[in-house]
Amino acid sequence: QTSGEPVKIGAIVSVTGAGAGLGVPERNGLLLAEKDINAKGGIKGRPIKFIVEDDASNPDTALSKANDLIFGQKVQALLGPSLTASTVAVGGVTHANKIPQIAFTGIGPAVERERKCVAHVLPPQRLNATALLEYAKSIKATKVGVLHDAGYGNVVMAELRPLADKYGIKLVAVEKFEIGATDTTTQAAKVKAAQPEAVFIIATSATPFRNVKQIQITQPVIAAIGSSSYEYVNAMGPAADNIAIPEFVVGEDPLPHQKAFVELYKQAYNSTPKNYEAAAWDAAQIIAAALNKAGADATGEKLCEAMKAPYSGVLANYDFSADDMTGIPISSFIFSKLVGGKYTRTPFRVTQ
Amino acid sequence: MTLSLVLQAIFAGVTNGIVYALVGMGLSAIFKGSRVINAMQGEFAVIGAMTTVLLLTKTGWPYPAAIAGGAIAGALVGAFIEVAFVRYMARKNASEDSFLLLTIGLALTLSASVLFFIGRDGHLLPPLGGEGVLIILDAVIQFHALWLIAIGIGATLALRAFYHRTTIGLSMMAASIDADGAATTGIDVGRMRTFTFVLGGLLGALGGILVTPLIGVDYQLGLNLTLKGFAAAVLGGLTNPLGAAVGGLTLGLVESLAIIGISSSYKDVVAFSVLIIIMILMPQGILGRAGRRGG
Amino acid sequence: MADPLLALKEVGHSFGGLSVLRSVTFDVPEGGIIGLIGPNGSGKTTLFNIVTGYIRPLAGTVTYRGAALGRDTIQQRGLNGLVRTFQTPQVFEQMTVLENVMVGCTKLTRTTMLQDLLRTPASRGQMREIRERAEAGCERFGLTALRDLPAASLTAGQRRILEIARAVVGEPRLLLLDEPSSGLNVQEIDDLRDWIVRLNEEGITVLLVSHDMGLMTVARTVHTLYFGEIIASGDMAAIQRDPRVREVYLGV
Amino acid sequence: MKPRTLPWLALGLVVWAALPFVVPRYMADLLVFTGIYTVAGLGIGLLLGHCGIVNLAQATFYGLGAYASAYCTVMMGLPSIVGFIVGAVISMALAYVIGRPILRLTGYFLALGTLALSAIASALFFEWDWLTGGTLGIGGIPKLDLFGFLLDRPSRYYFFVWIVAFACMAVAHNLVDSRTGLMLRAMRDSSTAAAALSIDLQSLRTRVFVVCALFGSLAGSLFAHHASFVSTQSFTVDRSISFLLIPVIGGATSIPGIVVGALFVTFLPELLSKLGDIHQILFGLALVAVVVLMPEGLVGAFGKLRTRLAKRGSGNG
Amino acid sequence: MLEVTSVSAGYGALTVLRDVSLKVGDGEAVALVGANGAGKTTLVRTVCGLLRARGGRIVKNGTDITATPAHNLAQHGLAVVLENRRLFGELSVRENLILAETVGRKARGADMRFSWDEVTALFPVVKERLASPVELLSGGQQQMVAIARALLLQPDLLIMDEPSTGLAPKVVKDILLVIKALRERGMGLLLIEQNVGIASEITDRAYVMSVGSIVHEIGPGEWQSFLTDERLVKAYLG
Ligand SMILES: Nc1ncnc2c1ncn2[C@@H]1O[C@H](COP(=O)(O)OP(=O)(O)OP(=O)(O)O)[C@@H](O)[C@H]1O
Ligand SMILES: Nc1ncnc2c1ncn2[C@@H]1O[C@H](COP(=O)(O)OP(=O)(O)OP(=O)(O)O)[C@@H](O)[C@H]1O
Ligand SMILES: [Mg+2]
Ligand SMILES: [Mg+2]
Repeated sequence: QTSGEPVKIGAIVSVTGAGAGLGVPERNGLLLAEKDINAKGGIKGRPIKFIVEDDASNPDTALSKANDLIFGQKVQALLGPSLTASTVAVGGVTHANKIPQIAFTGIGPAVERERKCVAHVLPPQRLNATALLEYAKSIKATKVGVLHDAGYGNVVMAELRPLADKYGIKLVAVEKFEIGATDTTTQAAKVKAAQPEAVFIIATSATPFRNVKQIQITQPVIAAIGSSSYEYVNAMGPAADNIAIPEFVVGEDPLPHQKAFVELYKQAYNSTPKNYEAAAWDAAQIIAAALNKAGADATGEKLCEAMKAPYSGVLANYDFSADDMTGIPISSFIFSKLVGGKYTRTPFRVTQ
Repeated sequence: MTLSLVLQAIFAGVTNGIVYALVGMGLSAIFKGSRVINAMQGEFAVIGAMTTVLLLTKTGWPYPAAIAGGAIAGALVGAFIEVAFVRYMARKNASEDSFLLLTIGLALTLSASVLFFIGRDGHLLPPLGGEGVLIILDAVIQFHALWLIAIGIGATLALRAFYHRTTIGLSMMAASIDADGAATTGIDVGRMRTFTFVLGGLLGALGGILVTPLIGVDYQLGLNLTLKGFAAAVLGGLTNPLGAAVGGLTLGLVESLAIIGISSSYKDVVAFSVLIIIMILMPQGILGRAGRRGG
Repeated sequence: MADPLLALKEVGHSFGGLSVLRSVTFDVPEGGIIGLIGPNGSGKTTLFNIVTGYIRPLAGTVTYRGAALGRDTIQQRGLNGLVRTFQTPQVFEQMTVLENVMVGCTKLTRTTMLQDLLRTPASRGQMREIRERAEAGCERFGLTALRDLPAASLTAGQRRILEIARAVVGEPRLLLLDEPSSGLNVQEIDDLRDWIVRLNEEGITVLLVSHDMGLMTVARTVHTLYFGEIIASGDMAAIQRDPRVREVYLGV
Repeated sequence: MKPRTLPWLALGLVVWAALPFVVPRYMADLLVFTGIYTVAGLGIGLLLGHCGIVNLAQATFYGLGAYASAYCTVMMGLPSIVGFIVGAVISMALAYVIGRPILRLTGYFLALGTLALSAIASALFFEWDWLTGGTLGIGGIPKLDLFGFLLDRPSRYYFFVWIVAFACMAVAHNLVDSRTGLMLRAMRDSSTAAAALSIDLQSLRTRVFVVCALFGSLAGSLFAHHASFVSTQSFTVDRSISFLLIPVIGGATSIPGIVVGALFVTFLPELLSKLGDIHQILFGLALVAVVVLMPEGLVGAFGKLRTRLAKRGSGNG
Repeated sequence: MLEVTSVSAGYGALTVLRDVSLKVGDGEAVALVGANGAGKTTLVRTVCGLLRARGGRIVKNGTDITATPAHNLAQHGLAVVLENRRLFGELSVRENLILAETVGRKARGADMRFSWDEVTALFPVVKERLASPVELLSGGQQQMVAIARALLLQPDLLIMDEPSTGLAPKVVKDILLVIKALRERGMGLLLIEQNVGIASEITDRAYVMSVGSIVHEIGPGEWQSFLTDERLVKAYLG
């Protein structure tokens, strides 16, 4: 029921390389949304078309792809990339050329705050850190050990340290390992030796989870959202047990407003979606909504203006006029738990 | 720093060291038999482990049969690479750099193929000796790691004996040291090189299968293992399987002791600095031997 | 009497228990041609390696131009005029013959890396000078026809000559030749003989190792090394009469 | 010879000058990257082709240059040129200090030494996030401003990058062609004989390593001002490995070969990515194809083809 | 026994050998002499299969071995001592020899011409240094190992490319004696030698090679007259 010239939207995701764990689900979410938007009439009757490119998890490539999409393919807006570094890199081009961008990451370094047209559909790391601490508080853990990687983990840690004091939580051991490490038992042993009451694991791999169980840490483990995916759970094997995760989507037990999306996704892909699928879906819907509001041929600036409004998405409630370019409230988090390798949703929520 | 922490670090160091050593041994075997630095040695591990995983989950073969299947897959890929590429390039007198580029290219291809055809999931294999652990002074080591250590030591000794006690082992070394000399001594240089790659593939695949219960396998594992295996092999002297074992253990122990001794943030900095210092002090590798200087 | 150019005193060396040189003492007078013979494995090449700095002797001293060589590096010795050839010719295989000889001249000139990077006139001038000297060197040793061939394609004999040419263009004071005649035919050995004599007349002192008794007759004094010890010294005629030398080396 | 090459040179110059305007912008962007990689690759090519040294640490110097530019301009608000100079000085000093001990090693031991160096640097880039911004990186690096002319578009920056690249190529060419170059190649072919001819291996290698670091650092600074953003991901061991590919693909002893290698690693993945997820497999296979079909690198193969054609031509004529 | 018929060979675009023919009869010792770069080594490499012949035929004991790969030539009773020895430097002396012995045993079965003990007895140094890596030996010692290795291949025809290189006169003499002894046991010999003195001492006939072709033949009993003829020596070997 759509016709005419498609409205072209560029998307950059990491389908290969270290970020493939993010990029592949994001691409799935995007393509699903494309179908959904077009089925619902597209952009004022015109079809929407996502041109999805792979940046191979490399910021330099992301930059080239952005240049291609914007100046070669003349896209109206850009979605992605999947990784923070690439987002910051691409933001330089979109910001300078006034192209609206919705990144599948949380806001990064200070420059990004000036880029008022680069929205983010995932929470800033400060919020992720807060969610971890909220959960620790809820189980009355005051001494916490941390195991984190040098990339994602480092960034969250930087936010977590000052916040922990406010929550009256003492970080008794903070151990780091390099990205892609195949063994972190020694770090885990150091955490264990500090006798924490709970352990945070902030990583994008299954290794630390396995190691923590291997050396028989029995305290509750709380994982950051980055390691919440079915691939990692598979790779954890029997270690995927008794791990709490502050996140947004539990496909096995979705919140009411997530049900429709989860069903649609299951039908299309025969698997259960998680956070990144939902984030990409939301980003697609947001840009479509903005286009519908401002008109398919609106300039970048107009489109930006149209985007800057509260939006209730599958993942969370956003408000892109917020200072952190995402506006996700802590109350959007849900807390899941891995039990015997399966996700379950806990009743715990944080109210503002 | 408690005793149990130190012990735990040593356990981890030895386990990781054996992992590095297994990969390093394959690397040094291939170097010994062909003078090629095999930048895809880690991919052999991925091939072996992935094949075993697939055989186990998709066909329901019994575990030992799946392991054998994985090892054979590694050997076959090794043979294929020699016959399809290395042989042809050797005939054209290709330089060391181009062999390095070849194996880097193959490593990229294989890792991308695993991602493309099998997917990005990590997989585990059942540990030998079950999920059990040994606990000494609060430090934990898995039964599988003990198996791994035993097999690693056994493989080192077997490989050493193979190279110096069997004619075929000697011939493989001879063929790579001086091809013309070997050919005129009745050694089929081409066939020896094929054997070398079969052996390298076999060792790599077995290594991969053995480490998977501990560290899991996914498409990205290869490069990581190759780098560590390369470090182990070179540190030990490059042409000596025993050297790779010593190199691997040194590296593994330095890494884990750096974590408890200094700080996990500076683990790589410390470990690689120590590695550089060892090499400067022993420029032929730990078990290497200096050649004749001068004329 | 003037100081000898090179003096070895009680030089001893062993490799992991295998004693190769034992208390070797002899002089190489300035302007002389000294020969060194001995059975295979008697330590001649090892002695060369010690003199040129590839190996540190475990005992004894080597004095060159009146000063102990001690811890001088191979390069310092080379700059002081000690130049050697190798028993197995070591040519720069991927370079042409001319370039090989040019390398032999590099030590005569000095440029800084910065000059070379910027191709200053000084750098270009030196390169020209090196090339001219090398061309003259090729000419002198009959290599002009092979000039632009990669050294890898040279035959055993050609490599030998190239190596000598490369050593000589560097204006050595003491030239150490390790079996320069092997791989050469009678005619070429004759040429080699002439070159050695000519070079010597030009003021180059020569220390020569060879198993070719014909060539060895150029030497004024010959020392015979046997299991790391000098068992006989003298002119070639005397050496050839020496019963021990006849027994252990000449085999007659 | 000379008069005949002149028209070709002029034609090349015209094509070079017109290129960024006739190709689409993203290709101009890739051409800028090609120039940057050429500069970085030149250093590795010098070491590999002329000294036989496998340098797996170039990403370190590339990173130093990039971070120096980023830090000086963004954090300290200094003019861009300061970043270039600071990066170069630090890189060269580091190369000198580290190079002296490490370059005593030979062959694969040296390769491992440089690999270790790269790993150490990469770990420190992550760790010292007060300086480098860690994973998040440093953004907002200003575009270069050349006497009031803002190089804010790939088609403008292209000229600056390539003029730097050509200057570096000229310098590298000078070096190869000089007495130093002669000594380098001698050392590569036989260090034993080179030592006998009074070539000071140690200091020569160190100095070339320093030049290589300088090129790496320059490339890094150029990159920082182009991407306007630097983060640890760009300076990992993987990057060192991919830098090494540049001279090997093109032909390590040839300077034009470096450009060809840089074109290969910038354009091929881009072109292949149009074919979908399979592109990484294809890139790997392309590398394999290059070595198997052209073991002397692309330029070597081209040279061979030319002599063959020339021979056929003269045979017919 | 060995018959080389109008063989040509070369490297790349360069043709070195043109139409070379020669013959070594059963148990005969033949020398091949010629100036530097004449192509002697090239001929050796072609005969023993390291270089492909571009034309012509090589027949050994009635079998055409022109295209036989080098590693199969031991089966045909051919062994060669290559220029520059081509030993396995990192392997010990014993390992170098064992490899040849195994192959020789396979080729000849129980009927070995040269036993391990005989061969090692021939070169006392070899026996003393069995465990030492070959690359640590002196040049001359290595040459002895190379000859020992070739003998252990149990050849009926031995090709030697300048075997006297770097050997002390006494050893050369010893080796000449050995070769004479071997000949008495029926081994043929093709000797490439610069030193015509040595060549004339143990061979019956010789071919003189110049710029890739056989230009002169020295028949049985003609060595003396050749060597004394200054003009001939100059023309062919200068
Ligand atoms: N690096 C080394 N390690 C062990 N042994 C060595 C080493 N270098 C030399 N040798 C031994 O020292 C002895 C002397 O060797 P050298 O090369 O000096 O002999 P040479 O007199 O030059 O003999 P030739 O005439 O055969 O060249 C030999 O027995 C050799 O095996
Ligand atoms: N690998 C090679 N590539 C190109 N040309 C070569 C190669 N090897 C030898 N040649 C050339 O072939 C010719 C014959 O060489 P060959 O080695 O057969 O001579 P030779 O008679 O053995 O000399 P010598 O007595 O010095 O050993 C020479 O002109 C040489 O330059
Ligand atoms: Mg010697
Ligand atoms: Mg020869």
